[in-house]
Amino acid sequence: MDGPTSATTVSVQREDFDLGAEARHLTESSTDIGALVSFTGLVRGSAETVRAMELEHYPGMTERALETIAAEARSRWPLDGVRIIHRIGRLEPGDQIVLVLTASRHRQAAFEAGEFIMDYLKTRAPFWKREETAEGAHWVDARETDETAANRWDG
Amino acid sequence: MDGPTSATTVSVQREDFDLGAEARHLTESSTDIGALVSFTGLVRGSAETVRAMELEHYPGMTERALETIAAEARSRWPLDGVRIIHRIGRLEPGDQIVLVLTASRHRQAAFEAGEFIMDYLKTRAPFWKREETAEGAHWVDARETDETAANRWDG
Amino acid sequence: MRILYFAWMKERIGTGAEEIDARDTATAHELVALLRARSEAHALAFEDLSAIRVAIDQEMATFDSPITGASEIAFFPPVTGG
Amino acid sequence: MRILYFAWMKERIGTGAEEIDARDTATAHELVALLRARSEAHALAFEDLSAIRVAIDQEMATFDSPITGASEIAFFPPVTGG
Repeated sequence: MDGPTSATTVSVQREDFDLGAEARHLTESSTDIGALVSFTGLVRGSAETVRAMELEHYPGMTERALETIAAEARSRWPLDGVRIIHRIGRLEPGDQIVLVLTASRHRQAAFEAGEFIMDYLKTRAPFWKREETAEGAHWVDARETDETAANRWDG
Repeated sequence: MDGPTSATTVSVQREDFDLGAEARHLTESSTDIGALVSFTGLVRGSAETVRAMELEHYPGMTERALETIAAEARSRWPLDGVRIIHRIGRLEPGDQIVLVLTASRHRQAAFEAGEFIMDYLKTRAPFWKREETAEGAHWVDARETDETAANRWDG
Repeated sequence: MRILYFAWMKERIGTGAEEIDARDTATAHELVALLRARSEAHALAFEDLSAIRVAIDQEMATFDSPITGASEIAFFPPVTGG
Repeated sequence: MRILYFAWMKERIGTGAEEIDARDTATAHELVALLRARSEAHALAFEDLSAIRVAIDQEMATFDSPITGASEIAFFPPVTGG
């Protein structure tokens, strides 16, 4: 055991998260971490475009999928800690949706692992967005570009 | 003008910084930012290895160099905000050294711009580290790998 | 066997979960044929399989994947989280 | 012309800044020759130019860069921030 920083922690929650507190928690117990990369996803929109969104997920599978993605990242890069938080429920423009934190001795590992986790999360974790616009609500279509982004990590 | 979020802000300071507060500041004035990437560099070491380090810089040129790097990143990727903080003076293991925040509509742009800024900062911004170990103090040598990392963005 | 639906699959079928006896179905594809026959809503929801993903016991799978012994099969559109 | 030294260049030369009359020097390389002649410490500090970087008026440059009209030239080892 190398203590809490070597852990992978995954949360699916309605509550908001605190980037600063999560970052401190991941790095405070070790002085071997030289690089910490965070990705925060935010709801884009306005009264004229997307007023709000509802995030649905597949309880049970979601947590498993996120843990599998984190484990895959750890097998590819030397990571000292991984933290993933994904929110569900109703979110409004400017709200935080997702947080991915990757800690490593090496900055390139932290950057690449963070990008990898986001690319895989976008295409493999069972979440679905329903957007509310002035014209009504609709399920968001998956994007080809996300599939392309995930595929570049293959082979 | 698209407001404060479109700004590039660069600081060279002795004081510590607050990732959470800096992230909020960069994203709070716009609901068009979908992605925020942060890089935090931390001092690695221990009583047996590096006990502390002293960061020297070239006042005047440092700020210019960081602004040039940020401008170069903004010319390459669609960014809604860039924040760079680099500390100087005496730092101990676990201390934060550098923060780079990149905000964008697109996550790949935010990731790549953050990595680019760090690669360029490592090889082009006039900072020098002096490490204190049990054997005495010595100036840190530049690393070939940092030069290689910076060169991959060329051409 | 427990069948789950998410997002617009759930809306179109009108329920998020149903129990079904699928002892003689070998693959997810065969299960779809069985489900399509249950109601007009099912037939409509399963009209275009290229727009649907399947998970077997909470693991992403394909329509050719064997489902023998599985206890939970989920159908949903391509994911859009993050 | 103002000359600045940083990191071990400053330590070896014994000062971080000095004024020098370099009206007849055209390039950073020629300036180095002038500086080497100032003292043993200068000669030692400038021994291996491959270990030294130069900035002209706060912009990274090379030893072949012209320095005519420049007001501040800095010498330092390769940078190690971040």
